[in-house]
Amino acid sequence: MKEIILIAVSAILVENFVLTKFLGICPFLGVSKKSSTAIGMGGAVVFVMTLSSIVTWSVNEYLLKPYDLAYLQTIAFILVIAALVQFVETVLKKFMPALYKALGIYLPLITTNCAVLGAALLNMERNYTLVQATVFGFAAAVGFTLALILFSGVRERMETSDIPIAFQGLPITLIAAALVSVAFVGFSGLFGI
Amino acid sequence: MIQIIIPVAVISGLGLVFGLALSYTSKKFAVEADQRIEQISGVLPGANCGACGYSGCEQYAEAIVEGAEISKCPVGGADAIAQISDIMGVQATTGEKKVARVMCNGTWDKVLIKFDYDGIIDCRSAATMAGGPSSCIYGCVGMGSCMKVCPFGAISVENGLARINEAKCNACGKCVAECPKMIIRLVPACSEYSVVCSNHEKGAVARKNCQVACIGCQKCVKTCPVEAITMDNLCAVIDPVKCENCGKCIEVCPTKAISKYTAHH
Amino acid sequence: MAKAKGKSFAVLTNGLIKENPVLRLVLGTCPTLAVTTMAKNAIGMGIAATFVLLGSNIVISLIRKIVPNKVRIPVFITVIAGFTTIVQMLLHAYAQDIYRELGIFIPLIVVNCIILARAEMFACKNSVGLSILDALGMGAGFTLALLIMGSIREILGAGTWFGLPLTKDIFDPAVLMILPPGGFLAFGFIIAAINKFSALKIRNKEIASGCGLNCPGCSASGSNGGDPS
Amino acid sequence: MLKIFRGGVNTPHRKNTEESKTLVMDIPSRVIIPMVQHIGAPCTPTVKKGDLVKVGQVIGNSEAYVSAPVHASVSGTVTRVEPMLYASGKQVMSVEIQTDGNQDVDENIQPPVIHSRDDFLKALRNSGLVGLGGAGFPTHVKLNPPKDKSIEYLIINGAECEPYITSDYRELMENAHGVIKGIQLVLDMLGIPKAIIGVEDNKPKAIQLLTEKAAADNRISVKTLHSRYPQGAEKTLIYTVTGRKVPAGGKLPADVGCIVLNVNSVSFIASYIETGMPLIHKRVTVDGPVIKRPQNVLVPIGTSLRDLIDFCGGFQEKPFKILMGGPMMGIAQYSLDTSVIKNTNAILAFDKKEGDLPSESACIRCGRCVDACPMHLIPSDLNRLVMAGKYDELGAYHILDCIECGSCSYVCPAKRYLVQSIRIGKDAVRKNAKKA
Amino acid sequence: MENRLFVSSSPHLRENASTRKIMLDVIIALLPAVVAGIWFFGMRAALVIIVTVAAAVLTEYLMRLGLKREQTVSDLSAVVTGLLLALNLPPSIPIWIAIVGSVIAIALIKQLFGGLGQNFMNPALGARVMLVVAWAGRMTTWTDPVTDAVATATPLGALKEGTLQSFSYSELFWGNIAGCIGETSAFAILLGCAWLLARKVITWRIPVFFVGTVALLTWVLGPDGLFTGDPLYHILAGGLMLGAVFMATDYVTNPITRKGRIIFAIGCGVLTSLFRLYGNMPEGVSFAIILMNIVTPLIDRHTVPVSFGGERHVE
Repeated sequence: MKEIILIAVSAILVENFVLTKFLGICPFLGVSKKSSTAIGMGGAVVFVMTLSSIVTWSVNEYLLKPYDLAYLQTIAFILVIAALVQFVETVLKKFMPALYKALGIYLPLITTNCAVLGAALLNMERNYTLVQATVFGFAAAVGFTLALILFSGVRERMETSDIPIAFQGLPITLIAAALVSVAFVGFSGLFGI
Repeated sequence: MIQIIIPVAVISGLGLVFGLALSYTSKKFAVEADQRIEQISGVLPGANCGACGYSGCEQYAEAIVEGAEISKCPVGGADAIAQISDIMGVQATTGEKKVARVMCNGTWDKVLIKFDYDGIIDCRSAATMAGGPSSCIYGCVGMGSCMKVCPFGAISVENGLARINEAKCNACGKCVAECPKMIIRLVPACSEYSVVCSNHEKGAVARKNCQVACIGCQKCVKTCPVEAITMDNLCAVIDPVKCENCGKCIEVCPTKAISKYTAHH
Repeated sequence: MAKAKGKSFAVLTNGLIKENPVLRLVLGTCPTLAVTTMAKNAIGMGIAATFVLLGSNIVISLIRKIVPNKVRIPVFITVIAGFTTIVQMLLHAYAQDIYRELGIFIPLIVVNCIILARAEMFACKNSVGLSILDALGMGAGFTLALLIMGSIREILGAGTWFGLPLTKDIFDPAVLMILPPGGFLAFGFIIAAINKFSALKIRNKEIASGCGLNCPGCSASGSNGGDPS
Repeated sequence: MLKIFRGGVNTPHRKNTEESKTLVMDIPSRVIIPMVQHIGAPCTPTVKKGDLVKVGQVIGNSEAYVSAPVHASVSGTVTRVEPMLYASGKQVMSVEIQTDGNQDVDENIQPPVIHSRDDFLKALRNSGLVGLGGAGFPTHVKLNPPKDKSIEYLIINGAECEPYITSDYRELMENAHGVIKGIQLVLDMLGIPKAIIGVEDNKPKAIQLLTEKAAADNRISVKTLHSRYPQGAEKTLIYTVTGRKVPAGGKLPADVGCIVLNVNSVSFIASYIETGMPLIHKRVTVDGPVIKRPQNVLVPIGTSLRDLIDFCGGFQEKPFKILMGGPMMGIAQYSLDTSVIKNTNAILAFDKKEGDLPSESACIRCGRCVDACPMHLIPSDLNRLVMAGKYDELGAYHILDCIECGSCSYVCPAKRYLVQSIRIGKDAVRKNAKKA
Repeated sequence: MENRLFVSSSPHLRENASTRKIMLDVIIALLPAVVAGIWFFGMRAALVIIVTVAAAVLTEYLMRLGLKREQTVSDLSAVVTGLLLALNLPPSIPIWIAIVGSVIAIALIKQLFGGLGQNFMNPALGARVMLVVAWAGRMTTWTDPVTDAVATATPLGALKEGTLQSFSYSELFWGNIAGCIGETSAFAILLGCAWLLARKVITWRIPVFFVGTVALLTWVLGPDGLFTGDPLYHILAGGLMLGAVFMATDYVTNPITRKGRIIFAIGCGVLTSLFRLYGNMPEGVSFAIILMNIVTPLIDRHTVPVSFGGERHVE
C-alpha cells in the first residue's frame, strides 16, 4: 500500500510529467491559456491515460511477452492508444453525450500526446504490476492536470501583463514554465523518492 | 535485416486494419457538420498539436467557421492560411486593398480646448468627460487608443490627432472598432480624397469649435462632376467608389476640410 | 502552394531557418527540452529523428496515391512507428550510451509532431525526391535547434561542450541549466532572441495578441480587413 | 451599539461651512434651467421664447411616470429654449430666463388639497421634488413602492459623509422642526410604522437637536452613525441602520422594507404641503480653498456657477478645478456657465494643491481597494481587466454592483484611476448585455 | 474662456499613501534583520547586502532603460527585492553569485513579466531558489557566527541529520547561529513585523496562519509519533519567520482578498511542514512560498467575494 502511495506521490509531484520529465509539452503550452480548457483537457487525459495504462500493460503482458515481441512495443502501443482514443470518443459520443461534450473535444489531441505513450513505455521499463501501472498512469495524468491547471492560472494573469514585445507569446510562457518548474524542484526527494 | 522487415510488414498490415476500422466508425458515427469544417480540417496539418490553442485541428476548423482568426496554425503556415481564406471567402469580400483613415483634422491648434484632462490616457475614458477636451465632440480625442491597438505600428498621435501611416496599414479594422468617436473608416487605398471631418453640427457652431471643420456649405457637392459627394447630416462624405480623384472639391472647400492622400496600391 | 519548379534547394533550406520546425514552427518541443542537457545527446536525437523523418517521408510519398484520405493518419502513424522501432533497435545495437541517455525519448519519436506534420503537409502531396529533400532539411533544422539548445545548456550547466571542459575553471557551472527549468529557460530565451532579431517584429506583436505562437501567415490575415465574414 | 459596514474609508471631514448660516442669494440677472434634473424621462419645455413666466410656473414637464416637472425659479422673460451646457458637460435642452427682478409668484400656487395617499403622491410630483441628496430620483416614485412590498422603515439620510458638504447639516440645524414635520407627513400618508434619522457622529449638535425634537413622536428615532465614507450611500445606510442588506443586482430599498429620503427632501415635503411652492431653490455649500467667502447659500435653481461664486466673493486666486458635488463623487466642471440644479448640494473650487491628482503607477495588488470597497468588490482586478479590454470576464467580478463611491481610488497607493476604469467597464458590460 | 480648468473623473481626493512609502516602510522593517545579520556575520554580510541591493537597483534601472519604459527605480521596490534576496543568502556566498541572483530576481522574474505588480512569483525568493538549484553547494555553506568558521549545520540541518539538538531557544531567538544573513534572529524579524503591523502595511493574518500551520503540523507529526514534535524549534529555526513576515506577505504575489490570503498562508504552512519533515532538504520555506505564488491566481479566481447583499454567484 505504502509503495502504491509513493508511486502516486512521485508521479504527481516529484517526477511531474510536464515539469520534470518534459512529456506532453505541446498540449501543456497549447491548452493552458484558460483554466476551463485546462480542466477539460486534464480530465480527458486522466481518463485516457488510466485506461491506456491498463490496456497497454495487458497487451504487453498477454500478447508481446508470450511471443517475444517486446521490440514491437512502440508500434503496438501507439496503435493501441490511437484506437483506444477513437473508441472512447465513439462510445462517449453514443452513450454519454454530456461527458463527451465536456471531455470529447480534447480527445484527438491526446493521440499524439507523448505523455500517454510515455506513461505506457515507462510502465514497461519499470516492470510495474498491473495495479502499479494503473496507479502510475492515473497519477501521472493527475500530475499533468495539476501542472496544466496551475499554469493556466499563471497564464491568465500574464494575459493582462505588460510583457516586453520580444518576449510576448511563447518565450514568456516558457520562462514562466521554467519558474513553475523550479518551484517543483522543491518536491524532489520528498519521502525519500 | 529480415527480422526487421517482417515486423514492419506485420505492423503495416495492422495499421491498415486499424485504419479501416477507424474510418468505418468515423463514418458510422459521422455528425452533420458545416461542409467548410471538413474542408478546412483537410487543409490543416492534422497533427493535433494544439499549438493553435484549440484542442485539435478539427476543433480549430470549427472555430474558424464560427469566426476565429484563420492565422493561428503555425504548422500549416502561409499555404494553409491562403487555402483557408479561400474556403472562407474572406479575400473575396475585400477584393482590393483598403486603408484606415481618420476622418478628423482637428489638431489642438485648430480646435478650442475646453479643459485639461486628468485621468486614464485612453480615448474612451477621456470621452466620458464632457466628450473629451476638444471643443468638437465629434472629433478625435487624441489619447491614442487606436495607436495602442494597432498591431502594425501604423498610427501615431501628433498634436492631439491620430494619424495613420497608410503604407503600414493593413486595414485590420482594430482601430475602427476601438475609436469611441467612430471617426476611423476603412476606405479603398486608391481613393485619394476624403472629407476629414465628422461633425454634424450647424456651420456656425462647427466653425466656432474647429477651424478645419466641414461647415456643410455644399460647395463640394455642387462642384463634383461625378456626384460622388453627398451630405450626411450636415457633413460632406465622398463616396470612394464614385470618386475619380479629380481633386476639384479640394479647391472649393472654404475650410480645407478635404484632404488629398497619396494612393497606396 | 509555391511554384513546384526549381524549388529543390528552397525545400532543402526551408527547414533549416525559414521554417525551422523547432524554432519557428514550435514543433517537437518535448524532445527539444528533454534531451538537450548535452550537445552530444542533442546530435544523437537529431540524427535519430532525421532518420525516421527521412524513412517516413519516403514511404509516405510513395504510397500517397494509394492510401485513402480517411485513413491516412493511422497509416502514417504506423509507418512512422515502424521506422521509430528500427531506429530504436539500431541505436540499441550500435550506440549503447546514446540509447541509454535518450531513453524513453527514442520510442517517443513516433509522437513527435514534426514527423507527422511533414508527412501530412509535405510528403503526402509531393514527389519522393522533394520529400527526401524536405526530410533532410527539416531533420537538419531539428538537429540544429537541438544542438543550439544542447550547447547552451551544457556550457552553462556543466561547463563543458561535447564533454570537453570549457568554462568549468572560469565559473561554477549552474546546475540549474541542465535540470528541467534550464530547458524551459534556454528555449524561452532562444525564441525571444529570434523574435527580437527577425525582421518580422510587426508580426510578433500580432502573434502575441493572437495565438501566442509564431504564425508565418499573420500578415496575410492582416489584409482581411475588419470583416471576417 | 454602532453597526459598522465593512469597507469604506476615513476621509477628512473639512466641514468648514458647518457654522455658517444659510444666506439667501440675490436673484441673478438670468437663469438657465435644464430640462433634465432627475433620473428618468427628460422634460419637454412648455414655454417658448418671448413668454413671460412667473416664479413657480411649470416650464417643463413630461408624460412619463418616472420624471418630475421643472419650474421657473424667477419671474421674467424666456430668452432662449435650446440645448445648453449642462453639469455633465453635455448639451441639454434648457430654458433661459431673463429676470425682471419682480419675483412675481404664479397665481396658481396654493397649498395642495390632500385627501388620500394618491393625492399626496400627485402633489409630490407636481412639486417637482427629486432626491436632493445627489441621485435625483423622483420622490413620488420612490414613495410609491410596489403594493406587495410592505415598508417598515422610513430612513432619513442625514449622514452627509462627503467632505466639505454641510447643506444637509444646515437644514437639520435651521429647520429641524420642518424635518420632523415632513417625516410625520410621510409616515402618516404612507402608513409606515417607523422612521429613523441617521446622522454621522461628527455632527453631535444636530443629533442632540433632533433627539429633542423627535422625542414627542415615538415613531421617530435618531441613530448616531459612525463617521465613515460612504456612510450616506443608500445601501450602507440601510445596513447600518437596520442591519438589512439590499440584495445586489438592481434591487431597491423597498425590497427590504425601507425607503430612504434625504433630510432636505423631507423638510421640503413639509413646506410644500404648507405653501404649495414647488422646488425652485436649493441650498448649496460653496467651499474650497480658492473661494473667498465659503458659505451655504440658498440658490434659485438655474443660477450659473459664475453668479453663485460671485455672490460668495469670487475667487481668491485662479481656480484649478471646480466640482459640482463633493470631492468623492462630484463632477468636475470645465465651465462656469453650467447652472445649479435640483440635486446640486455643493460647489467646490480647488487650487492646484487640493485638486491635482497624482499620476498613476503600477498596481502592487496591496488589496487596500478590496478592503475599502463597501460593495465587497475587487477594484484592482476590475481595473486590470478593463484596461486589458477583457470585458467578458467583468461579470464574474460583479462589476455592475459598483456604486462608484470612489473609496477604492481614494486609498490606492498607486493612485490608479480605479473608478474611472470601472465606469468604462460598466458601460461595456451593459452594452454587451444589450447586444446579447 | 477666462482660464482653463482641469477635469478628471471622481473621486477628486486621494489618501496620502504611495507605493514608495509602503516600500520605505518595508525597508525600515527590514533594518533590524540587516543589523542583526551584520552584527553576527560581520562585514562580509554587509558586503553581500550592499552588492545585492546595488545590483538589484542597477538591473532595474538598466532593464527599464533597455525596454524603453518609464523609470521606476524611485519606487524603491528594487531595493526591497535586493534586501530580501541578500537576507536570504548565506554570508559566505561568492559575490558574483549574489549579483547573478539580483539579476535573476529583477530582470527575469520581475521585469520580463512587466515590472512591478505583474510578476507572479516573489522575485527575491524565486531568485534564491534558482540559486539553490544552480549552486546547491555554495548556497548551503554556512558560517558559524561565533567562530567565523565554516559551520557544520544550521539548526534545521542538525534536526534533519539527526544530530543532537545543539541549539537553545535563546540562541534561536537572538540569532547567533548559522544560517542565511537575515533569517537567524527571530527577535530582529519580530521587531520588523511589529513595525509593519503598526504601519498597517501587512495584517496579522498571513504571518499568523503561516506560522500557526507549521507549528501545528510539526507538533502533531513529531519524530516519535503523534504530538511529539517541537513546534517552537521549528518556528524559530530556519527561514520561517523571515518568510512569513516579509515574503509571504508580498502583495504582488499573494492573493488579494482576505479569504484568499488565509488560504495562501495555510498552504504555505502545509508545504513548509511537508518539505521540512519529509523532504530531502532541511529547509522548505522558500519552495513553499513560491509554490503557493503559483497557486495564487487560482486562489484569486475562486475567492472573488460575494458583493454586498449579493448571492453567491452561480454559473
